[in-house]
Order: sequence, then C-alpha cells, then structure tokens
Amino acid sequence: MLTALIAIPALGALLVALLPKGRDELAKRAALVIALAVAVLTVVMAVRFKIGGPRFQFVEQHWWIKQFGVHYAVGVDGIALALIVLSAILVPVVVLASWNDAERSGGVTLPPSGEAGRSQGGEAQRSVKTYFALLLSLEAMMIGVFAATDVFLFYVFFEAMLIPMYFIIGSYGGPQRSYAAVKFLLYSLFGGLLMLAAVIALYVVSAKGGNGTFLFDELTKLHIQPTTAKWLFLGFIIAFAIKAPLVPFHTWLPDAAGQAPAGAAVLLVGVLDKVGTYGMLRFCIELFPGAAKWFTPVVLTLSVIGIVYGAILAIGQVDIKRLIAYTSISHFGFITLGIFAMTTQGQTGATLYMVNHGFSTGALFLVAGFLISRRGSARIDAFGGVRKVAPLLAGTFLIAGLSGLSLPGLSTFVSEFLVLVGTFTRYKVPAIIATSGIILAAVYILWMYQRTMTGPTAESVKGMRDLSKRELVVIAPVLAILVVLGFYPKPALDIINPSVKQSMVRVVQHDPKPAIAEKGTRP
Amino acid sequence: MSGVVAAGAHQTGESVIFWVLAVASVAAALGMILVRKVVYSALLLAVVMLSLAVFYAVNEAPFLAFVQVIVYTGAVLMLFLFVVMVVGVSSTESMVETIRGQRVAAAVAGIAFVALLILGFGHATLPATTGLKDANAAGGNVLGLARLIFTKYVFAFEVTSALLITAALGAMVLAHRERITPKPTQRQLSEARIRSDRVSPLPPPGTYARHNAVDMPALLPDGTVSELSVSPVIARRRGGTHEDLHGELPEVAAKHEATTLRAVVERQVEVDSKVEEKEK
Amino acid sequence: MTGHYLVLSAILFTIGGVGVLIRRNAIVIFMCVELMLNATNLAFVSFSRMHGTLDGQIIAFFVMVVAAAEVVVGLAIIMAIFRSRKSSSVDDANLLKY
Amino acid sequence: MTTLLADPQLHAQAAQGVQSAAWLLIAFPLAGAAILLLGGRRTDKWGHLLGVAMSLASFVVGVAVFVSMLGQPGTGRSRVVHLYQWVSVGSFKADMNLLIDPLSISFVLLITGVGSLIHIYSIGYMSHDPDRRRFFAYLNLFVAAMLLLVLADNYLSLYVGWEGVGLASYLLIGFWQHKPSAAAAAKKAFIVNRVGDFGLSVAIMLMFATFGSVSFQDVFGHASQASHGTITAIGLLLLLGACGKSAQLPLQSWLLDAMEGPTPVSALIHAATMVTAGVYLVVRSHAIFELSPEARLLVMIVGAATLIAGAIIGCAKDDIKKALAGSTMSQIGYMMLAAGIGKAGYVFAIAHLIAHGFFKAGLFLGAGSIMHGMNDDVDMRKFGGLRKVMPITFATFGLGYLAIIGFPGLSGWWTKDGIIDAAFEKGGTSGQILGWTALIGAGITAYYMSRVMFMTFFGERRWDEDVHPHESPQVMTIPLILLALGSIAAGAFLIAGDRFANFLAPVIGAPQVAHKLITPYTGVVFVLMVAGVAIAYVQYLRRPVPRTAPAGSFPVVAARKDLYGDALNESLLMRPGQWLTRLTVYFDSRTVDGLVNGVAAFVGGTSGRVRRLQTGYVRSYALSMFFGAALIVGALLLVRL
Repeated sequence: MLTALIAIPALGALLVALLPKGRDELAKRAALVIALAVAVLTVVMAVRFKIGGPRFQFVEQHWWIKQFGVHYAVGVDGIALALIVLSAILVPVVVLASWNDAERSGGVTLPPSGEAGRSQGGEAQRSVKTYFALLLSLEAMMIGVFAATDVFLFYVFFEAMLIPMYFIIGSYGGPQRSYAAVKFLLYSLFGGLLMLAAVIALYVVSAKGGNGTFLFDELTKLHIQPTTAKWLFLGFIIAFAIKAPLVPFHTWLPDAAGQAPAGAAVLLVGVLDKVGTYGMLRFCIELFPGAAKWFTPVVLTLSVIGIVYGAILAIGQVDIKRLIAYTSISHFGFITLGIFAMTTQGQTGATLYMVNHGFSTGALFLVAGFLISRRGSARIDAFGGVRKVAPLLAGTFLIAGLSGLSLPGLSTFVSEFLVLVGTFTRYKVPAIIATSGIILAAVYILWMYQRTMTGPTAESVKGMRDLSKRELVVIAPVLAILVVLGFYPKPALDIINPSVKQSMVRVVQHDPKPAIAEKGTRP
Repeated sequence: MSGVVAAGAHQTGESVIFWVLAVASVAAALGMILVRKVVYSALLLAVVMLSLAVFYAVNEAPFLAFVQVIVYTGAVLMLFLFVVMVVGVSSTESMVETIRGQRVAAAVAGIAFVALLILGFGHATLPATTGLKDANAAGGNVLGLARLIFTKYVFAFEVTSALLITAALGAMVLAHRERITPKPTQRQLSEARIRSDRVSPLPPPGTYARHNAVDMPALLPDGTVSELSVSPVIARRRGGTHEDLHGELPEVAAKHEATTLRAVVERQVEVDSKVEEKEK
Repeated sequence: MTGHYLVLSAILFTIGGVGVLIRRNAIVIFMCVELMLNATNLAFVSFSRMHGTLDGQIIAFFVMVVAAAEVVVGLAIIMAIFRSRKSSSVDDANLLKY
Repeated sequence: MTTLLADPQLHAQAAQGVQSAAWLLIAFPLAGAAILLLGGRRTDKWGHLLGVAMSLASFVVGVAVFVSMLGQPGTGRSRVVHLYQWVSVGSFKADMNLLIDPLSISFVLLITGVGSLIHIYSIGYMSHDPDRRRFFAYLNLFVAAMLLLVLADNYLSLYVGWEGVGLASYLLIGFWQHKPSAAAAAKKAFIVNRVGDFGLSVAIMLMFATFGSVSFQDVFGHASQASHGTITAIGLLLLLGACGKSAQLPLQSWLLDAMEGPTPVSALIHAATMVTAGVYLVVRSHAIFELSPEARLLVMIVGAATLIAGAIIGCAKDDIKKALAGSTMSQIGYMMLAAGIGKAGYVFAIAHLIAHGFFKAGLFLGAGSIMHGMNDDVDMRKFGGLRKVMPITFATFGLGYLAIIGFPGLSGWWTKDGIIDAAFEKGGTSGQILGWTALIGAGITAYYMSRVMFMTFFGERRWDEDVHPHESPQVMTIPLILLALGSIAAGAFLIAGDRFANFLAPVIGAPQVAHKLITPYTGVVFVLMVAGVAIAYVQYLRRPVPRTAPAGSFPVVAARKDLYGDALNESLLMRPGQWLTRLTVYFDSRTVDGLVNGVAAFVGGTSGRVRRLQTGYVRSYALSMFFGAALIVGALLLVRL
C-alpha cells in the first residue's frame, strides 16, 4: 500500500514530464488526477489504520543493499500517517492553486503571457509540465520520507526531496530566485552531510553486535554508550534543526519561501520543514533518549528564542510571503518546544501542530499567492482596502490569518494549547515565555491584515477581482479542515495519541503528576 | 663523506680522471645553462656527455660508454643541433627574467635540493664496490648485458622498441604539414610570373668593395635601399649588427655608402658644370 | 668512489633542474632535461658497479632509449609550436592560465 | 472556611428534559451566523430577520431552561449537558460540556434577552447599511460565543468562548473597515484582549499542572489542597484575564476606542455582555478567590481604581458614546469591587451587572437613536433641547439616567447601594477606603450623567444648520421602552427579599446576613447624588454650553486624554516595541544572514586570490615541481635519519 503511494506520484511525474510540449492543459489535468488519486488512497489507508493495532502498520520490508544491511523498509505509525495525510491533501490543493502560476513565474517579474503560452520576449518560456512533474515527484519523496522506517532510506528521501524543490524555486520563483534556491540547497545539504556522518556512525555502532542494520526497530533496541550517543544525537539534531528552521539556522526559509511560487511555498513550509521536526520526534528522541534528555535545555532555549525572535521579525517585515515565512519559524519553535518537553500532551500537541500548521500556513500562503498574483507585487504597502473590492478574498485571508494566530475554535489552538500545557507541566518558565508568543502572533497577523485589507481602497488595488471559482474550490477545503479539526480533533488525536504514548514508553519518560497528587490529599 | 674517500684511495688513476672530468663536466653544464647562444649550449652539452661516456668506461661499462658516444651524443645531440639550425641559430635571447622572483626561487630550490641529496649520500653507508669482474667474466660486458636483456628484461625491451616506433611515427605526424593547395606546375608558375607586374628577375643583393654578403640590400639609382634585393627568409633573420659593417646595421651601412656615392656623383657634376662655364 | 659519482650526478642533476627553471628558450630547456637524464644514468652506472650486477647498466640503457624517444617527440612539438607562433620562447605559450 | 465539598455546584447531575436541549442555545445563533456568512449576497434580503429570529429562538430556549430549573430544589439546580469529548490527551481531558446553573442561566437570559432587543433595534439602525447581512452574522456569532463562555463547564471551553467573543468584538468594532480609525481600534481591542487571554491561558495551564484537570468541578473541588502560592498565582492570572476582557485599569485603553463600532455593537458588547465576562470569570472562580485574600484584595483595588478613573474620563468627554463608555468602565469597576469583597458581594456584583445590562444598553441605544436623528453626529456640544423633538428617546434615556445615578427606587439604587454597603460591611481600613471611593464614584457618576442629560436634552438648540432631528422609527423605540422598563424594575426584582441571593445560593453559597434596605450610608449616597446633579445643573443648564470645547484646566485635559492611558501604553509598549522590531530585523538581516553570506564571500575571495597562482608560465609550474621534489627528498631524509 505504502509503496503504491510512493510509486503513483513518481510515475505520474514521469508521465507528466513526457507529455508532448504544447499540451499544458493536459499536463495540469493529469497532475490533478494523479494527486487526487494519491489523496484518495491515503484516506483509504488512514481509515484502514487500526487504532489499537501494532505501532507500525502497512509494513513492507525487502532487502535493498544486502552488504550494508540496508532495507527498503516502509511502515507507518500514527505520527507518520498524520503527516502523510497532510501532504496527500495539500498536493492536489497546491496543484489546483498554481493552475496558471507556472506560466507567470512567481507572478512578479515575468510578463503574464497569454493563454497560448507564448511569452513576448523576456525570460525563456517556462514549461508548465515540468512544474507539475516536479510537484508530483516532490510528493512521492515526501510520502517516502515519512513512510521510511529504515534510517538509510529515510536519509535518501531526505536528500532527494531537495532536488525538485530546488528546481521549482530556482526556475519558477520570484526575482532573487536563484540566490534563494542555492541558499536553500546549501543549508539543507550541509545538514544532510552531518546526518550522513551520524547515519554511518550508527551503522558502525550497530555492526559491533552482529551484522549492522539500519532498521529503526533494531536500532532502538541497541544500547549506545552515552558519549557516542551524544555525538550521534548532535549529528541528527543539527540536520533537523536546519530543516525545521530553529533560530540560528533559519535565514534560508524567508528567502526560499519568499521567492518560491505560492504553491511551492505551501509545500516547502507545510510539509518539507515538517520532516525536520518529524525527524527530531522519531529519530532523535527514540534512538538516543539519554542524549535527548541531556540536550533538552539547549533545544528548549533555542525554541523559545525561536518563538519570540521569529514573531518579532514577522512584525517587522514588509513582504507578505517573508512575513508568513517568519511566522512559521515562530510556529516551529512551538513544535520543537512540544517535542522536547517530553510529555504526552507536549508531543501529541507537537504532532497535531505539525498537521495544523501545514493547513494553516498553507492556507495563508495560498491566499497570499492569489493576492500577489493579482497585484504583481508582494509588498504589504502595495495593497490597502482590498476588503472593499474583494470581500471573499479578504474573508479567507482573515480566517487563514486567525488560524495563524491560533484562535480558539480553529485547530491550531488545540495543538498550541496542548504544546503549552505539556511544556508547562515540566518547564514553567519556557512555557510562560512561549505563551507570550500568542500576543505577538496577534500583532503580526492583525497588523498585516489591517495594512493590506482595511482602510480606504488604494488606487492600485481598485481593479482587483474577487476569488474565482477555482480559487474558492482550492481554499474552501483547507479552511473547512481547520475549523472541523478545531471543534472535533478526536479523529486526529486518536491516531497520534497511541504512537506518542508508545514512543514515550520507549523513552522511559512519564508525565509529571499534578502538584496536589504528589503532596497527598491534605485535610 | 669519510666512507667514500676511504674506499677510493687505491685507484689513484681513476680518481685523477674523475676529478679532472668532474670539474670539466660541471663547468660545461653551468656554461650550458648560462651562455646566451643556443648553439654554444648544445656544444657544451656535448662536452658533458662525452665526459660522462668516459665515466661509464671507468665504471666498467664499456658498452654503455660507446652507446653514449655513438647514439646519445652522436645522434640525439646532433638532432638538437639540427633543430637549433632550423629554429633559430641566431635567436639570441635576452637574459632578462620575465617572471618575478623566478631566478631567486630557482637558485634556492636548487641549492636546497642538492644540499639535501648530498646530506643523504653523506649519511648513506655505501658498501665497498665489488666491481663487475665476475659479471662481465662470461664473454665480457656486452654478452653479460645481452644475456640479461633477453632473459630478465625481455618484456621491457619489446616495450621500448614499440615506444621507439611510436615516437618516430609521432614526430613525423607532428612535423608533417598537409599541403592545402595543389603543387603548382611549372606552366602555372610561368603564367603567374607573366601575369604579375614584375617579369624580370629580382635585383641581386648589393655587392660592395669590402663585403658581398647575401643579406646586404642593393641600392636603387636614387640611393634608397631596394627591399626586393634580399630574400625574405634571410631578411627576417637579420637581427643585430652585421659583423663586418663595423658594428653598423646593414641599412645604416647602405645609407652611408649611398651618401658617399652621391657625394662622388655630385662632385662629378660640379666638375662638369665648372668645365662648361669655362667653355662658355 | 661511488659516493663521488653520486655527488657529481646530484650536482649535474640540479644544474639541469635549475637550467629548466631559468632559461626561456624551449630547446635549451630540453637540453637541460637531457642533462638531468644523463646525470641519473651516471648514478645508475656507478651503483651497478658498486653492486656488481649489470642491472644498473640495463636501466641506464633503457633510460637512453626513452630519452631518445622523448627528444624526437619533444623537438617535433617545438618545431610545430615554432611554426605556428614564430617564437621558441616558452613564456609565450601561456594561454592556459587564470 | 466553608467546606467546599458540600458545595452543591460540584454535584451537577446529568441534565434531563428540556435542559438537555440547552445546546440549542448556542446552536441557533451559530447556525444563524454560518448561514448569513456562507450565504453571501442571496441572504441579503431576509438576512437580518434570520439573525433576529435566531437570537429570539435562543432566548426562548433560555427561558424554557430557566423555568425548568426553577422547579428543582436548591441543590438540583446545577446540571451538566455532555455534548462530546473535545480534547483528551493523556491525563489532559476537556469535553465540550454545558453547565447549567443559576449563575450561567441568569447570564444566558441577560445575553439573549438584551441581545434580541438589540438585534431588533439594529434592524432600524442598520437599515440603510449595505453590509447589514454581515452585521447580523457577526452579532449572532457574538451571541453564540458569549453563550459558550457562560455555559462552559471547564476553563478550556470557557477560553474558546472568551476568544470567540474577542474575535466577534474585533469584527464588529472594525465593521466599517474603510475607516482606518475603526480598523486600528479593532486591532487594538483584539491585541489588548489577547494580553488578557495570555493571563487566562497561563492560569489554565497552572490549574492543569496543579490539579491535573481543567474542569470547574475538579479545580474547585481540590482548590483547598493546592499550595497557597499557586492559588494566589491562579487568582492573579485570572484577574489579568478579567482585566483584559472587562477593560479594567491596566488594560482599559481599548474600550474608549471601541466606540468606533456601530452603536448597537457598543450597546451589546461594550456595555451589556462582553465587558462583564471578566466579572463572570471572577464570580465563577469564587472558590479560588476565597482561598487567597491577596488576590481578592487586588481585585477590589483594581475595581475601585477603575471606578474612579472611568468616572473622571466620563466627565470630560464631549462624544456621547465615549462618555457612556467611560461610565461603563466605572460601573464595571463597581462590579469588580463587589466581586472582590467576597461572599457578601457576589450577589450584588451579578445583580448590578444585570441591572447595568439593562439601563446601560438602554442609554447606548438612546444615544444611537439620537445619532440616528442627528445624522450620526456624536458631539454633545451640537445637541441641546432634544426633549421636545424626540420624546420617547428622551423618556427612555431619562429613565436609564435616573437608574444609573441611583435614584431611589430604580434598579441602580438597589444594586449600587448594595455594593457600597457590602464594601463598608467588609470592615477594616480597606473596607472604609473602598466604601468611600465607591461613594465618591457614585457622586461623580451623578455629575457626568446629568451633564450628558442636560447637554443633550435641555438647554437651547445648538444644532448645525442642515440637521433636523426626528424621532426614531418604532422598530428602534420599542426596544428602548422595554429596556427602560427593565432598568426600572430589574434592581427591585432582584434585590428585594434576597430573591436573587437565594436563586444564586447553589452556586455561591447561602448569604450570611439578610440585606438591610436602609443603611446609614444610603443617606450619604443620596446626598452625594443630589450634589452631583446640582453641580451639573449649575454648569450645563444655567450657563449656555459653548459650541467648541473650552480649554480645560489640567484635570479636564487629562480626562480628555483618558488619563493618559493611551500615552502610557504608547511610550511604554508601542514605541520600544517598534524600536525592538526594527532592531531585530536589522540584526537578523545583518548578522545572522551577514554571517552566512560572509562565509560565502570569504570562500569566494580566497579562491579568487588562489586562482592567481596559475600564471600560465611553464617554468613557474616547473619551479613548484622542483620544490615538491626537494620536499620529498627532505621528508625521506627526515624519516630515514
């Protein structure tokens, strides 16, 4: 089942890429059909996922490179399933959203060429079908990276993901796209190299007792003496800290997301960065519990700094997409905070946060993409009073924004509150500082909304048309999910909860008991 | 150095030869790299090679000595001279160094290198020279060599032969120039000559009282130099002064001759005019 | 005596090396290389005498063969360069640089 | 300390009968809002009627539940309606349950009752506004959120309602978004509310960390077991949340700007319901506040301080809505003061809250109908002599005015004097100080309310030329009349014979001492009230009111500037905040990014220089080879020696 999930988009990408040159419409429809097929398949898999069942389900395991003990091992537990569902839903939305974005790369520099696809001079005409082929191949690798239970396979997908994203940003992005693409690639590769060293070291350690292996289950049974565990942990954590931008390594995200076309930015921030936090949760904590506990104070301070620092930076931005990118740096601070608080609420909250953040920031990027493609510039002061001219666009932008500042009633609130509560039970001060993040969140979202949407309608915005049917069909499901998950998060929680409990048991970590229980019942 | 000196004490004759020829060869080698004219370097190299041949002989390698003399000095060095002739016998080059700091660095590197080597040899404890008497015993040096070549080193031998063939072929390919245009026949040459503006042969080079060198340009009636009188190949090679022109350049010398010639002619004219006045 | 010969060959070798570095004319450089080769031959021969085996001479013999082949090809190259560039100075052929 | 375990509120049984239909209370307005918002243009024609219908339906259900509750004996009054399991992760459980008990049902009635009247009123008021449908959608959304807030059975759902109400107020204040001032006011309100919500969320986290649960039952049940420090901390954090929402002193700056919203919004949200949420929170968590006297003391101090500040601001405002907003702030100060007093004060706090709901809504709607007549002009200096032109509005406004200044017999007199007596009965120096501040507050209230009355309805006409005020249509005057009746009867109905106290007993415990009607202080209050009215009479009726505001002395100027509340926020928070943001953005782009680009530039630079080594001259390469050879020989020697 999982292999099918990886194979379909990969083959689809190939198919779309091989279509004859001029047939853009066909390429788009084919990409949409494939993406929808994958989405349906994922939902079927999610439904058939037995809640109480064994931790890893739909497991497939075959030898890949026998000599190194590398398996093609795929299997999915609650956490991975949630993230695969997220990416499977986001991709068709993105394909539909960037229906005619491919011709106008990033909607900023390129002259909007006519439907015939001829562009009057300027940059070479970008082929639409390569854009969609890249998106589908990206989806294949995303699902692969979450489904891999063999550390080597995980690493291969972890690195392979960068290639399509690099090309999407590189050739379809905004004005400084090449700078952003190279920066993104170098940052992630640097991280990837450290991780490769750690993976190899892990193999060597596992090879001591019997033949070496990369299988996740065997590796967790391995007992690694503390100092090497710390080094291995460091190797993994830096790679993931770069991927899910923790503060010192975050400068690539605003550039990459700022320059990427809206659809790609959704996938970049919505799913690609989640691989970092997923990696922390799955590999850093479960493989090296001792080291994780040792490093926790460092990571906690970094994430708290990330929350406040990212939020303050977001307030100061002038470009919409960069602002949204900085907000997601702040959100990633919450996720890592939740993961390293090592309480069930914290980790479940963090996983749910990953899913919600995918939808909420995805929605924000989509609407921002519509806004920017209409006006042609991403600067906030280029807009003003859009609400009068395009109320529907303003409304969706507001809902997406509110999910950004995690308004209760929307799904982001549930996850954020779980993360904060989970952290508070064990580390009081970081939790309180992190909670101040919600005030900053309100400031950056509402200030942006006020400058772009309200007030007298600016001249340049007069002719802006409201959401088209296609755009509505794109944004409606995402917002619906945000609201439904906000009021009824039970299905998501039921999937995530057991696997987090199991991982906590494995890490021999139990939640701190309430204060009164410890003191016994006073009269 | 102590070990070395002790070993050689008894062959006085050999050491005499060694010291004489060693000094000669080192001087020749230094000369070779320092002298300006290329031909002189080639000849000095010959001196070094010949002294080496003697050294081979002294070191009981008569066959090599002869090969050195005949093949190496005889053929290879002559090839050098041949190329020097073609390329530029007189292309004396200026000894000004173009690359900054090249000379200093070369000197430093050289000294360091030789110092290290000598240090190394000094420390090496060389065993006594056993001499090649028994090796050459069965039929002399050549047979010994032959026996060794065709047994132990036969593959190396075959490979070198292949090497030589390819080298020869390579040289031919490199030096060969494909004829782009068909070789003009005699008829075509004459027709071209008639069609060209100059049918008469080119003026011969100038011949003057004290020198009749081929590269001396002839003078036209008005005293200017005729370019066509000297063949372009030689003209191109003319650098520097012509020895027997008292250090002057050929053109200068020619002009000098012209002025004297004109002076002679004008004086002749004055004399004639005075004569006519008298007759008037 | 072998030590003497070795020192002499070292000196000749170094002179050849320095010659290659200093002179600009291709042919002179080539001669210096030949000088270095001869210096090594001298060392081979003296070692062969020292060890009492003919191998040293055989190697010297082969060195000569290789040197001959090298000279042939080298000079052909110099001729070709001279024909195209009208100068035999090594420094003129410096297009392959930063 | 009363043994809390016996507190009836903790044994809420499952609801039966009509009470299990309580979820309809929230469902109706929520459905209304959803239909109107998603419906779009098509629902324009009948949109507002649907809005009113939903609110009325919710009111009817509320009354039904209230009636069914009256039938039960004392302890059986609090019921829990289990809807569904919302969040359960490990030991953290929060279900979407509705707690129906006397406290929450009285709030439900207030919200839906006054809410419906305001819905009807806004049909008339917003009749010519193109976005009327959206207005009613937001009003319904607000009612739904407020009901969720008061009906929640655990702090987390309360928090959802809490922020939902914040969102609704943001949308309604910024309803006329083309006005930049409205958009800015909306944003300011939401952010200041968010600061309060920060306090509330940290309180909830602290509760979970100490009690292992967030539902009222567990928290109040085990409250006594927690350490005194944690309880005080929770109390203070709850107070911070309450101040945020009820615009109490530290976080009061947003209320006066909130007047940018349409008047029905000011009436519903910023007078009757939302701003009272803070008081509800304090009264609901009375078990916590009773355990920590420090927290209670702070609540009283905040209440008293806001009381005085609101009154002073109210005196200096020429804009009728801002004056009423100032008075709202001070009245809520009274409620906070009462809630802080403890067991004795809760009844009066809630009673005053309900009475205030009626007459303040009446005043605001009256102001709305005046503005309606004076084509939306709010400057009282341009009113005057409106009593003959708008008789019904004058009458209803007058009744509301009498009620608020505490004219004996009307509702204000019952509840406010009750608070003042409770303050004095508390005893001790703090009791005296608080009592006297309340008394002085009552005096100032009388002064500014009379000022509003005289400037608007009495004196000569100072209207602009093109203005010709007329009485509002019936659809606006009927709610005014009903509210006026409420402001007359409400106080008496609640306080007389401790009817309200017994009704609330299951929630806050039985009242210790029967409330004496005439106490020594009622006389003092009456005297102060008359003095206030007299001063206002002298200043604003005898002397003609200048059309432009005279340059006032220091206190007047300060009051006009909301006692420099905004200036304080600006200099303490806003300016350093902007400066910090600019600095961090600069820091991020220069150092962190600079570092990265710096490394790249360094590598580029060095490679540029190293490239120069390739001179192209064969002889320099030969030289490096020679040096290499020398090194190798050296190394060999080194190794050998």
